[in-house]
Amino acid sequence: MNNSLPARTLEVKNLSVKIHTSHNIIQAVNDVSFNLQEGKTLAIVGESGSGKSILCKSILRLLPKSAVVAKESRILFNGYDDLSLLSQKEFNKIRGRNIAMIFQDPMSSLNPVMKVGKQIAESLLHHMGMNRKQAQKKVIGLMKSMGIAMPEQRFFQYPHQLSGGICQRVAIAIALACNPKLLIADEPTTALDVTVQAEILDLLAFRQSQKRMSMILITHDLGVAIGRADEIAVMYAGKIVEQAPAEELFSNIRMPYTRALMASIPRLDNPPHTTLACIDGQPPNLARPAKGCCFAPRCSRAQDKCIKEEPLLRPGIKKDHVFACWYPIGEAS
Amino acid sequence: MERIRKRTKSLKRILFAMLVVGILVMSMGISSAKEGVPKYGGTLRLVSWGAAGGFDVVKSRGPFGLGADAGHRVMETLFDRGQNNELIPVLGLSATASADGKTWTIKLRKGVKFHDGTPFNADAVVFHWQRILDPENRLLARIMISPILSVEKTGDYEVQFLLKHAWMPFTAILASSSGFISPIPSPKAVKEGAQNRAPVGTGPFIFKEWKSGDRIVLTKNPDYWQKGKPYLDEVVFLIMPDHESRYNALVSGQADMIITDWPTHVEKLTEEPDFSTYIFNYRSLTAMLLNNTKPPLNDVRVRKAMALAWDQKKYIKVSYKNTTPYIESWLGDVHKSGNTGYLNHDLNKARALMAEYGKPVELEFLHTATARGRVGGAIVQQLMKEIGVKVTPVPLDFSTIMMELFTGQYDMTSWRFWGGSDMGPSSVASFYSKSPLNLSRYSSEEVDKLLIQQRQSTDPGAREKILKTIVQKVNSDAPFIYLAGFRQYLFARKYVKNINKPLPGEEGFSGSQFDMWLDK
Amino acid sequence: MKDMLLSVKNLTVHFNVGRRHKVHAVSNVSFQIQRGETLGLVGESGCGKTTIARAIMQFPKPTSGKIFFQGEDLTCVNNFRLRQLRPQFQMIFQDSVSSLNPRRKIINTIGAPLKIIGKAKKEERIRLALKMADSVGIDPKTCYRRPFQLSGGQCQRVQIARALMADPKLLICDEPVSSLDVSIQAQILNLLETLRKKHGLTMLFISHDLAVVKNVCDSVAVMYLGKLCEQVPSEKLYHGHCHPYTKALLSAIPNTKPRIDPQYPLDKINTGGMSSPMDMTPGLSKGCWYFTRCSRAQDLCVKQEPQLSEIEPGHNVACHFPNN
Amino acid sequence: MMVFLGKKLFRLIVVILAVTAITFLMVNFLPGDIAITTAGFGASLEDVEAIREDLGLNKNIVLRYTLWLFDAAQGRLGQSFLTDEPVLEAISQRLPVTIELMIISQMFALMLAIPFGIISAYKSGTNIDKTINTLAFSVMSIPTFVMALLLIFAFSLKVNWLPATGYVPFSEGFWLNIKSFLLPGFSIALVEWGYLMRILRSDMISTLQEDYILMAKSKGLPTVYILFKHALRPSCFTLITILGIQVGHLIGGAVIVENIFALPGIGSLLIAAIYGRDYTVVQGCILFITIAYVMINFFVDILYSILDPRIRFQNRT
Amino acid sequence: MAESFHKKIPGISFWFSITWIILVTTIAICADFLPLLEYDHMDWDNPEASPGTCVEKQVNDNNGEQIYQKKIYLLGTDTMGRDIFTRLIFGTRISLTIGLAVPVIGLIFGGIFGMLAGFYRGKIETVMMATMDIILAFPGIVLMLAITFYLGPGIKNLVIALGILVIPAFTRVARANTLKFAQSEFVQAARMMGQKDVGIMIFEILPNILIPMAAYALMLVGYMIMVEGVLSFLGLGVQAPVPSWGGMIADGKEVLDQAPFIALFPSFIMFLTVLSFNLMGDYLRNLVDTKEGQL
Repeated sequence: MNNSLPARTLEVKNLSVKIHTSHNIIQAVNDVSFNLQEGKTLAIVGESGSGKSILCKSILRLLPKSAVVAKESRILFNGYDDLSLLSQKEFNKIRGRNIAMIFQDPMSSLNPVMKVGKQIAESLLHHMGMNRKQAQKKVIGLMKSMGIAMPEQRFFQYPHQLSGGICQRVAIAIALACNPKLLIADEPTTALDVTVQAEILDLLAFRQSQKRMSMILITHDLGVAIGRADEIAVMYAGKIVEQAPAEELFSNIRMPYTRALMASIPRLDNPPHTTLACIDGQPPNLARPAKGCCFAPRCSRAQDKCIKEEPLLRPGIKKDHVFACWYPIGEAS
Repeated sequence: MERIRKRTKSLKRILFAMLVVGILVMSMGISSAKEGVPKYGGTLRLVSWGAAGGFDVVKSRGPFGLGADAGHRVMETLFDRGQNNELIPVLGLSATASADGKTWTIKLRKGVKFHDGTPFNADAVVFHWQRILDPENRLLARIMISPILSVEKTGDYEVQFLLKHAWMPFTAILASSSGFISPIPSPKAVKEGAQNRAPVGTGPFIFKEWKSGDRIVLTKNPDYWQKGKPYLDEVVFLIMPDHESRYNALVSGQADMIITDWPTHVEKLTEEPDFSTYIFNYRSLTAMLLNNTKPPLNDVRVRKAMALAWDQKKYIKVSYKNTTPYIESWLGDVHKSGNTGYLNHDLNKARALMAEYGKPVELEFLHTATARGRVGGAIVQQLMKEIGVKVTPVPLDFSTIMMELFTGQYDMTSWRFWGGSDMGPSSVASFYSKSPLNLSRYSSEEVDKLLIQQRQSTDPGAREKILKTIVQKVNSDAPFIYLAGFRQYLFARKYVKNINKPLPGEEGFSGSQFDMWLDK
Repeated sequence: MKDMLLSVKNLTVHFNVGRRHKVHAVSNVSFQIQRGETLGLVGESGCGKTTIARAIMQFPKPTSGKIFFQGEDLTCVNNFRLRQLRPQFQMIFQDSVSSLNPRRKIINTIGAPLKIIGKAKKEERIRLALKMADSVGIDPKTCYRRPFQLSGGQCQRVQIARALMADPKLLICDEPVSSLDVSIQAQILNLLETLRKKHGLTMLFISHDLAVVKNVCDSVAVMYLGKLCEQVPSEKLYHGHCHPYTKALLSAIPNTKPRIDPQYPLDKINTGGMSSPMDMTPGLSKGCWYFTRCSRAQDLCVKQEPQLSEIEPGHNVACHFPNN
Repeated sequence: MMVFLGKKLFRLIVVILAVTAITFLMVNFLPGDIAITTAGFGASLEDVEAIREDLGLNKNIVLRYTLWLFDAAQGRLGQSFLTDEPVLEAISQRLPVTIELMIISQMFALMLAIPFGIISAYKSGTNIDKTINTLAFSVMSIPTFVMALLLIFAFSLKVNWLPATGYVPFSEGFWLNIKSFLLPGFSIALVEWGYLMRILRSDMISTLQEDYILMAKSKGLPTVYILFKHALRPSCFTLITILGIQVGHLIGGAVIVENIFALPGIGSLLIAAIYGRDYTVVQGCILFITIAYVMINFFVDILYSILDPRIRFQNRT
Repeated sequence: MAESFHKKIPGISFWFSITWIILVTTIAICADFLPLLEYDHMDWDNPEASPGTCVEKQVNDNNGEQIYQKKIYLLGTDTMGRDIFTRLIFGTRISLTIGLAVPVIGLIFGGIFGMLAGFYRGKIETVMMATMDIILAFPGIVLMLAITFYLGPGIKNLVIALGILVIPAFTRVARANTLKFAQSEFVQAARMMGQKDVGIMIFEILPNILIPMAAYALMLVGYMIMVEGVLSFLGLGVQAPVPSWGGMIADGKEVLDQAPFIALFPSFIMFLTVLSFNLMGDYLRNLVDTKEGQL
């Protein structure tokens, strides 16, 4: 390894996931590769069904049984060469200890019949070899640092007694209990109110900078991604179609899909009754992948080549800005 | 449900108890072969059917199968029956009749104590009998002992019975092992009102506990007046209404001894070398009662035709696997010699009679809702179809059947006639036109006359002749149809020694004879 | 006098929780919607937006207050009249899939209002339903499927078609796009805009997303804990709002502002003191309910509840210290 | 909580009153009565009438029910018409048998149902799941009495490991007592476990789809730990409900098993009493069975709130 | 619920079940027209004949001439010499009648009660559920006995008694499902369009609760067939000599050692039928809730 390069926390290579339903096979994630450097945040942006959630769950082996990860997929994490080669037992040592995850709906991601304190303590008991007392002490400290008021009382409460925002803080406390190297946040704010969303994102950012933790932030909101991430990957139909540092992407969108997505967001500075620029048609059917570019049927810039040939990710003018488009914006078509 | 069938039996057993009268005919006797030296100790587990209804003769509404067996181990009668009619002294030492046969003097055994410590004497006997005879007490069986007028104490250990007229069955009543008329209970326990649930007597075993529907447990009486007896430490009477359970209990070793009449089990167990078999010949029979007063069964042709249509042999083969006797007379298989006038299976004759009658016949056959009841119903229906009688089997519970019988609304139903060592009183009960027990409501002046004749007769030979005449007459009138004879079997493990052989006409073990031991 | 299609006066809705507890889901809310106008209703979850929508639909009937629809008070009319009136005001639900009967074909769902009104025969119904389906962008093939075979966007179109079948004057949209993807959301919003113009609809548009509301509505009403804080014309929303809560909502919208300062102070993270309608006790309701979270709060705010008052035509604020 | 208890108590009383009243009415309208059953033959119609009077059967039915209720409230259930046995004593002898049978059978059923339910939910869709389910459906399709006969045939008559029939009281030895309940317990459990397992499986599968299971998994907890500590408790509510109903029914309805295995339980007592029109015993049994049923369901409700804090806290407000 | 209807492809067990159920039902309906022996005819000479026994017999025909009659006892004869095969086929009628009629009673009454209780809540629900509690608390066997004693034995009364006993369970299923749907948005939508309560129950709720209820009913069909067996075993079944599977098993259990086939054939047929209905019910239930563990 070249020492001058920053350390890579995670390297995903050629990850493909297929989901078997009773009558067809869905190519949920299609040949995705990316790197994540230590202390950095990668935002994965996409609409529902674009495979972003499946992608992250496959890193943590949280996929349903009907999902199959392709053999050639490689997930390289820190000291461990290839996560997919580990046995379930070995993998359990990494899960929760080195890689943690938080989920979209904080209310449903906490066990309703278990005290929240115990739920946080579980991973400490499991990974850090603490006893009950130590764990409880640590948990209360942890809860406090997550901005939960009165942690001593909250410790003994059940999730249904807490508000959504506090639940998500508990979930973050669970994830961060063992100081993981990588945090995967799967739409952590979608289910929350607008006012709370910002607070949660701020909290995550703060903890991340404190612990030099890497983070994968999954979101459908391009705005959030650009504000909160170092690097952004846009997914469409199971593929990464564009990837670039946040500022670069914001100022210089190359992929027509990304631009259309951006344009269809209602903006505060629009006048009332504005007709939004929208992407026509329906999202692609992943069970029957098209031959060419998957966005071609909905793309205003599409030409014959787009339908016939699949574009591969390629860098444009800037090396760290890659996109999968035959006729990107900003290039003569 | 198995239980109703047993209840049926149990209630019939009351009837039986009332009908028992004793001219002691040949008995199978106690086996003469010695079974070795008696061994002391051990618990005998005996399984039987039915429930017990209590041990107080007045309060209990009849001792049923198991209750009677258990009760007779606790309470003793004045006499036992021997093999040749003779009375064997138990609590009584001798019974002598006056010349006119109306007064009986009975000497009692001295030095016997009840289990509660009170002494057995003339007071105890008189107390018991006066209680029975007191009309206020409404003893259910009182009509059966109606010739007895009173009992009086004539000495500390002597009592006198006064009768209305000379009555042959009297000694049999004294030695009866059915019901609780003859066993003498402790007056103290009776007065305290405890007798019904916890009997106290003079017997070889002391009552320990009774769990209704489960078991009655008796333990050895160490102060029994017959020194050296009993051999067993404890007897457990287990109540199992289901014949399958009884069989399983014996085979799997839960019980040492069972009583059953279930043909498949009888077949299986008889072949097994591990068990000893004994037969209870009750001289009783199952019959199909026909309601003689209700059309069309009031027509003798229809009744006769149906009797002719009944194929007893086939029924015994199919339903009993030939484990029960074929009978031609309600006097039982013992009396079958000579012409009984039994209407043998003859379809042609039966059809002819039906043709003569000329009207379609449709009847309801009430049977208990049990496996055997169902089988009976199916067979009756099948056989009657042959002569064009349409029978609908109606499964009912016993209570309902009883009510139908009581009110005389039934067409036909199956019934068990209980035999006894003397069939005289049961004949009166079953065929006398005014008898409440004449369930088929049979009425014949000739038979009525003959019945009274036999009752007053004191000559056994002449009486036997009259009874046979009655049989012939009744058989030709067909007030009911003989379905089959009745027989029960006792199976015991081989280590149960010296099993008291049942006497004919008696139910269960007779009297105080219970001298078994275990040789394990 | 302007032509008010809907006029809500002093609307209050209480729910009983348990034996003694009451939740003041909506307290004393008044607003009006002119014919042809679209009013947006914004607020956090649990602030009573949906309850208002349902109260207007008389499901359940409000605890107190009056709702005038075309001059008729819906809270007073009898059930028969109410059923007669119902087709004229229709509602679109947030969860488009569950608002369609899963056992019924799309075509029948769209035609259902006609069946209930009992206007048209079956053939006629199908013809009209197909026509309506076409106008909301559902192809006829889809019409013979069942809801679970459709995507969320399509279901939302079906819902809109069904509501329009009754030929309503007023359309209440309860978060119609919040569960949809951005690209589909834009499609639906555009569709609603088109239909509004075509049918001359008056709309009450409920959303938690200020940006969406601003794009769709003529006027925006902001709610907090069952009360109206501010009602402001859309074009003034961004720059002309007065209530601190409106400001908080606007500032919470994630946008392209730079990353957070690593030295972010911990004590600022505090939603622990946030009030929920469940916590509101009658004693507290004396003052301003936003008091606990307000940066501008002063003694007066604790003592006295601010009333909604008009500061400009079409712009009402309920705050003692509005900015500007 | 007091309100909750009060409500439950009220309901309990209503159910008990209704059930006993219906029974009273029903048994009284059956053809045939205790007087005829007990009179026997040789009894005249006057005798029957006298017995009726003795037993108080001539009185108005409402009055009789009220009297019974009044006595029952004071713990006086009377005596059996047929055996003179005090009803309370008869029941107190039979009830332990039934309860022991119930406990043992349900224990077996749960011991089979819980592990299999969890495995089959965890492995849902696999061959293991299919095998377990086929097995469950197969045993569910065997009537209890056939199962009982098969078990007796196999374990008692062929190999003689266990007693075929009969009840050994506790006093005669703990092990002997337990042994006499093994076969009856199994014949109930074997038929029932499939049903319980299917219920647990179905709830467990939906629990396993919950996000908090994913969360637990993402913490790196071992699978077995997750299954038992996280998934089992929220999945067993239906199971407990069904178990409550089942147990309630077993108290009065294990007649077949009691019959085949000659267990002196309360079910067979009740049946015998109905056949004999032994009113006092019928009423006493029904009273106890109803109380037991209602109490069990009451405990199930309490169990709910122990297992599910959401219900617990809801009750408190 | 979504995607479920086209997701499930019926497996072998489904086809097995449906084939068996159709076969059994057809046989039950057509039993009279099939070339069978009489179900109540007793061949006295051949009780407990083993399966496949062939009997030739001299009988008088109507004209008094002697003819030879040939009979094959395909599955042997029972203890009374009746043809098991014929009895099995006729027994199908009883088992199916009870198995189907009882759940239908429960389905109709329980459905109505449960829907009303779940839809209106409040007092109606309290009263209805209390009534159901009473039925549930009532020992079923007592009701069975009372009805057979009072109304007399027979399949009709059996069906009535069992029907009453299964109503509470259906009421619960119906109520639980109604509760789920009564608050759902499509019901609200219908109401907001001006639909009346009755209309909502019939057009909106009923179609949705029908499948879970039918699934439960199918499960119950199997159970009821077993219950008929149990009752026959207790002697409360149909009148002799009408055959029913339960009665045949009860008859055959006595000779389990010597002639096991007498109890075995009806047991097996009952087993297959109950299993088929159970599997069908399960299949239907799966349509309602498709679930897959993700652990």
